[in-house]
Amino acid sequence: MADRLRGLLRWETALVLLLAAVAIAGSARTGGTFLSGQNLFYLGLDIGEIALIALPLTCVIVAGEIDLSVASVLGLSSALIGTLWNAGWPLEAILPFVLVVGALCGAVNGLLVTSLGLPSLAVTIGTLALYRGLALVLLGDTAVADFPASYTKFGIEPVPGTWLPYPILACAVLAVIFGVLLHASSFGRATFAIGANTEAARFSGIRVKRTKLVLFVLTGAVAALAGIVYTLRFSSARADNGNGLELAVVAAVLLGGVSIFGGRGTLGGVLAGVLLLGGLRNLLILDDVSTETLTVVTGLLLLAGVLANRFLSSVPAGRRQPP
Amino acid sequence: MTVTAAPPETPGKGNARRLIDRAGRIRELGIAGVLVVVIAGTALANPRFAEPQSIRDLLLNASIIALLAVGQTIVVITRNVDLSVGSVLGLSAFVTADLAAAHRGLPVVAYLAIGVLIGIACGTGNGLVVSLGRVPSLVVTLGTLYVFRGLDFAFAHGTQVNAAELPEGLLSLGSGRVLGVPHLVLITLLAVVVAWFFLRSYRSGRELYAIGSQPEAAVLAGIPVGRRVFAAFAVSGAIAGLAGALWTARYGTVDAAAGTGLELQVVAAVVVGGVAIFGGSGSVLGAALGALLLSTISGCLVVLGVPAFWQQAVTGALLLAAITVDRVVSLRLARSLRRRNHG
Amino acid sequence: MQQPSGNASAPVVELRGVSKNFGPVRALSEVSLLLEPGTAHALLGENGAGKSTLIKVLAGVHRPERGALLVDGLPRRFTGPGDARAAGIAVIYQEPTLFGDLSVAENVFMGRQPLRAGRRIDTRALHATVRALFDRLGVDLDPARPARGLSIADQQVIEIAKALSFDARVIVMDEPTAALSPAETGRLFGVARALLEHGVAVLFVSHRLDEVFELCTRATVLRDGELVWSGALAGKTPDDLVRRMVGRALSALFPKQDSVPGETVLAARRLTREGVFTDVSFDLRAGEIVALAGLVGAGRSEVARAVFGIDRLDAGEVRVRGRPLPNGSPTAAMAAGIGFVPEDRRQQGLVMDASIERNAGLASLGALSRGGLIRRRDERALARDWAVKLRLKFARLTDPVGVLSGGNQQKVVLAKWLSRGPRVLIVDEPTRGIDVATKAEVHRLLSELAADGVAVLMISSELPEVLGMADRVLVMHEGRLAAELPRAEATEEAVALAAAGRSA
Amino acid sequence: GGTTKDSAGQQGNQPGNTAAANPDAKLKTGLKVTYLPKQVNNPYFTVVGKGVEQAAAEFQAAVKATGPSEASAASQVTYINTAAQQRQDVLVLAANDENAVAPALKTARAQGMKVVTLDSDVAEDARDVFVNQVDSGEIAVKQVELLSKAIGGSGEFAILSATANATNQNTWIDIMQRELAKPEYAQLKLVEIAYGNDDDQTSFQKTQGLLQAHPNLKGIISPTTVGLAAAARYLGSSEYKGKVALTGLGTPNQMREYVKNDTLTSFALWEPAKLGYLATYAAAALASGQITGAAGQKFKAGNLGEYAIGRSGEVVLGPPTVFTKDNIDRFDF
Ligand SMILES: Nc1ncnc2c1ncn2[C@@H]1O[C@H](COP(=O)(O)OP(=O)(O)OP(=O)(O)O)[C@@H](O)[C@H]1O
Ligand SMILES: Nc1ncnc2c1ncn2[C@@H]1O[C@H](COP(=O)(O)OP(=O)(O)OP(=O)(O)O)[C@@H](O)[C@H]1O
Ligand SMILES: [Mg+2]
Ligand SMILES: [Mg+2]
Repeated sequence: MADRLRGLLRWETALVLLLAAVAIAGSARTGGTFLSGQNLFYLGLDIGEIALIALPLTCVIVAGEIDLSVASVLGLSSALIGTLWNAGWPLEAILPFVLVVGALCGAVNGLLVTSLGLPSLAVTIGTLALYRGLALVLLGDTAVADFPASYTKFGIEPVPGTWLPYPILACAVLAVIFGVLLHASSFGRATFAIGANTEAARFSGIRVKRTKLVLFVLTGAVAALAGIVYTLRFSSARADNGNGLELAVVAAVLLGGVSIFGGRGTLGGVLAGVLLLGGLRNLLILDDVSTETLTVVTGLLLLAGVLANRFLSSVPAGRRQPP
Repeated sequence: MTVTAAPPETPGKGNARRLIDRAGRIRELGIAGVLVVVIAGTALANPRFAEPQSIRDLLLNASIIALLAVGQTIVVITRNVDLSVGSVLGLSAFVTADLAAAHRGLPVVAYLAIGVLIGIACGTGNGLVVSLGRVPSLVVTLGTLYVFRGLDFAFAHGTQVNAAELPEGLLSLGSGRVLGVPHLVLITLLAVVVAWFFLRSYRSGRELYAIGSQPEAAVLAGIPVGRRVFAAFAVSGAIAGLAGALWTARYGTVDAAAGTGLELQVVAAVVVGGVAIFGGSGSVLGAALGALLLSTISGCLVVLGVPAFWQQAVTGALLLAAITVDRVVSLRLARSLRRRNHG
Repeated sequence: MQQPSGNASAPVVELRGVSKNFGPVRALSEVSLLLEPGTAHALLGENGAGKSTLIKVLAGVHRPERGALLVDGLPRRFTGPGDARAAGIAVIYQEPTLFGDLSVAENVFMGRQPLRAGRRIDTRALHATVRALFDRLGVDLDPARPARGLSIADQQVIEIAKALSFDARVIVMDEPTAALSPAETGRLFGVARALLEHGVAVLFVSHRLDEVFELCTRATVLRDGELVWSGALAGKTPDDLVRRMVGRALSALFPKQDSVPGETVLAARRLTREGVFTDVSFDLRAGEIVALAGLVGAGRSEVARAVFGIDRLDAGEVRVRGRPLPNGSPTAAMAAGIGFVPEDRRQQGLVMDASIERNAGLASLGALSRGGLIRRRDERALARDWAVKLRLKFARLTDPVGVLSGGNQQKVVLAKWLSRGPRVLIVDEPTRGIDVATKAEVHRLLSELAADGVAVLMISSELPEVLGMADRVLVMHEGRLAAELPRAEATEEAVALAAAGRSA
Repeated sequence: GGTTKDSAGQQGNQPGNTAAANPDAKLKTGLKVTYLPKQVNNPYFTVVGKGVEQAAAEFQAAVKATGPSEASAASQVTYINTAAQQRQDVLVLAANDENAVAPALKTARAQGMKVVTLDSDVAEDARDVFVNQVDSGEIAVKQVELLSKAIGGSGEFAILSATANATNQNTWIDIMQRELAKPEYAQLKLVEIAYGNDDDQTSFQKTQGLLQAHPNLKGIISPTTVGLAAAARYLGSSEYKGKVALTGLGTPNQMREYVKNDTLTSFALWEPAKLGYLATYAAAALASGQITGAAGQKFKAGNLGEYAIGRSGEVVLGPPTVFTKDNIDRFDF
């Protein structure tokens, strides 16, 4: 019984309660607009890319690494779509190709981290510049916008009969896959062990390098997918798409209760974190709160989250072991 | 170790020891070497690059990032990180400019003091949350990155302070020089030397390394971990605040966006400078050199006529190359150390 | 602050009715303890009895919920390790806690480095002082080398040097000898006796009772956090103490069953890792326990790590049942049936934040999952079975292993590997920090495994363990195999000689 | 097969401005106006916003100034959607990306919102009217003329632009390059186009790089206020001061010092507040039914007088002002 109660006393629970509070306050303050189908559709579109990238990134952070290059991979895939489209490729070929390139970008990150043992923070700051740079090389200052409406209309139309945007649908499918992968599979067990104590994981016969490599590749591929979503829903392929998005994604993951040192976190918490950040932002904008306040609130939420997370967790101190 | 009461120093181990001692210096020398190669190579292609004005520009461009890298190093050594430096700089730059425009008559030191005080206030906030809340600094400073920038936005309210409004004294600090060396470069140099000396030769400096190397052991060793980490953040804040005031002096035109995104550049400089991102080792000298190297590289790319669209990609590739080479060298070193160990 | 104690036999430090709980766990309840100058006092108890907790109360790490701590007869409240140190109490913790990036000398004197003009650190004086300290311990360690990469034993030595450097009035040692070989232990005791003569009070924890009788004159026994006995050791036998610790008598300690060695399971040929070990060859046969003996730092752990694939070999080859193992792949070694209990449970053996059951199942992820998905019921069953077999003391299987006592943590590491049913089991100091009762249990297990045809390679610094358990003893000296002694020839003297590199 | 650029073909027909305009309709009061700059905290757009507010005050409209804190391509979409949900009557915006905001604008227009762009346009079918600060040709030609005069008609020069994607910058640069083909500029040679990203520090460093990369550089055109200020500051404090000419677009307040100390002799700009003022009047005229955005329609823009809508729904503010030492003290923005 006490066990049950203690189990409930978690950050994830607090997040869900906060979400509910935002929803109630939101519909009260905006006279229902906040929870209207149309607004939820916009909200879903707004958080789509962040939610997508947050899924694999959560796994990477749980494994004790980080990937700051995700937004650049998004930009690179956007630029690539534009370039290939201009070159006359059919979209049906471009999209899978872009996913492969995204996976390759992830593989480069992963190989630098695993085979050379470089810290991922440093590596992905480097590839953040590199991939964004390659995007600029590809597309320069031009924008490609003449994508067929059949491919771009999901940016303005929900799934028929609902208010669900298509990217959220994709995200939900991926969330189930990543949830099972992280929380129910032996791969996930290995991921947690690596994040909490890499050496012990290696001594347990876990293939540390391979696991990390797979996670980076997945992150790259999903970031490229987010790039596809971004490009098509705005119908605009540009090299600077998604600039600076990496901090927003990392913030959402951390708000979701994932330990930056690895070894702890849940995918559900992260999704709640994404929703909370996006929902609050949407609400504040709808409520005509100034951009300054919006920025401050985002930061304070992150601070409050990490502090609350610490005081709610019953795990003893001394878990500051880095990866 | 062996059990026999052997003489305290065997020649093989003395060797190994010297090797390690040198490893740190080798790293700094390595960066300095690369720097020389880069400059010399570029100067070959374009002789103008080696002229005093150009060298001065290189140093000047690096000085603010290098200054921030000094503060960042102090934090990173303790196994923490301060991502809010860009926002602190922005806030300090704008407030300093705003106050300077309103009170033009004060001595220049007063303007710098304003910047430093703002920085200390921000750094103290970071330090308090990190050390009292015992929460990861990356998350905390990612949060305050937004908070401080938001305050900056609120304070600036979409306006801008122009060079024409600023006192002459402040501006001449930004553009003036002593014996041909710009003031900003001198200030940065001073900060590097002081921090280097402190971290190397003082108990509290060594304690910062100890904390970063093994936080739990530091507690058991009786080190006031919370206080030291707090102080590290306060210093980093103060330095970022000073950098903000210098930013105002140098650029003259300041709006709320000053220093946006600088944090990643600073972290990159620190990493290239050989400071371990997970604490415990590295020097401010290396970090400052790292900053100089990165800004020199981007300067060179312009001079060498690398097309604008290629510059960022090349910078990224070079950054990766730098940390890779550093890693390979230190692996080699570790291996030769192991071999000598039993020699 | 430090007043000279007027009366030579008045207690320097006293605990009165101290209690400490960790959530529902009562680690200490109403424990009292007296430490007198010039007296070595042993603190005994099974794993998890509360010894380390008591020591951490003395050290100012834990604040007790009830009870008083008196220094020189005056009640004191320690708010942190610094206070205890200021009161003259130096502590050697059970788990070495070093700064890997800093030099050995700085590790010893962190925060107390000798200064010169301008309050700058005097590096030369620092190194000289540390070297003198090491000389006193008869240890050859370079004060200027970084602490990273030192073996557990060397780390322990640094911890000891640290405690000695304080000129403390009370030295508390929590299992300082667990990682040491007899020779080093002897030297440590020599130093300790000299300190005792100077009126220092010593509190000593060890699971090796012979050491207790060698050094100490008084003892306190804890069981489940309660004080069960305290008094003079004179006239007591080890069995008396064991009965008090365990609450029952114990039978023979080393019940090695005889078994007939079968075919060769693992063959190591000319293994070399430059600078660490050279040209090491040996065979392991089914049903055989082979001990790898040697002085600390001889390279035994390194050989084991390389065989298991943690480190890469520079030359040589390991074959399991005739099939060569790929170099540097623990996964392949495990697939070939090798299990490896590493020496450093905190860094290598366990994921401290993860629960007992997850740790126990960590090496068996494949067996515990179907179609890539973990079957939690199997995982829990595995952990529960082995917790019973190894007499693990725990509150819930979902608790993080980090809250277990040192010995109980070691049991979880054993469970993790034994549950895999390995064909070849390498154990590196398997009973380090394990109490007598459980040690017997572990030995029985190893011996049963051998009887079932498992080939066991046992690294141990405890000579009685080596002699009692091994069918064959390999002795290493400075990175080379110095001798191979069959059970009949393996005497204490022969092993010690070979280890010192003085015999054929 | 597959969906390729060719098979997709032309799409997005012009939603013709078919509704009839009533030039005599009264200007509505109490309109709800959203002003959406490229990014808030951009001083230039703050000044533009002043004009928006001034105009709005004149016909009792309620203005909401809002927007993203970073000028990225898609960051404005959220704000457009929000304005649509808040049932705002008109939206006055400066687009970060001409395409990314188009779908959202179309949705908003379908719900009855009038959209006026200023400074940077969007796809033509996504807005009603575009208020251009100057005629693109005119401002580009002007800058080339100023530069040519400053360096005596011959020599190498470079352009320091904003971001590589900035629509108006690229239009101007195109026109400048065409202008250079004329015989009178045969001696002028454009050696490089650099991008300072509308970031002060980057622009500063790019200026420096230009001077090192091109030893014979005689002049720089920076058609962006951030770039011009940064370039002036670099030149002013270097040994190139007075040797390398500078011109471009800048605000008098920022450039006053440099004009006075002879770092540069002249530069040009329109008055940003007037731009906001005109755009807001155009928006109100749309919302009141006075115009529909078709070419040739006319409306009265407060104290600026009457304006006519030109080709593809474009309204031009007027010729740029050239600032020199003599007249600069008459301006304060
Ligand atoms: N930080 C902690 N949180 C929760 N429980 C703890 C903590 N530290 C110790 N315990 C519990 O307190 C009890 C006593 O542990 P302690 O470490 O004092 O045992 P010990 O006598 O030193 O054993 P060993 O011989 O194995 O080292 C154990 O049950 C242990 O699980
Ligand atoms: N990573 C490392 N880098 C450098 N030296 C090392 C490293 N690991 C171990 N050593 C050294 O290699 C030698 C062999 O160590 P090893 O741990 O194998 O000894 P051992 O015989 O197993 O002793 P122990 O009883 O301590 O386990 C020691 O001198 C040790 O200091
Ligand atoms: Mg213990
Ligand atoms: Mg060993």
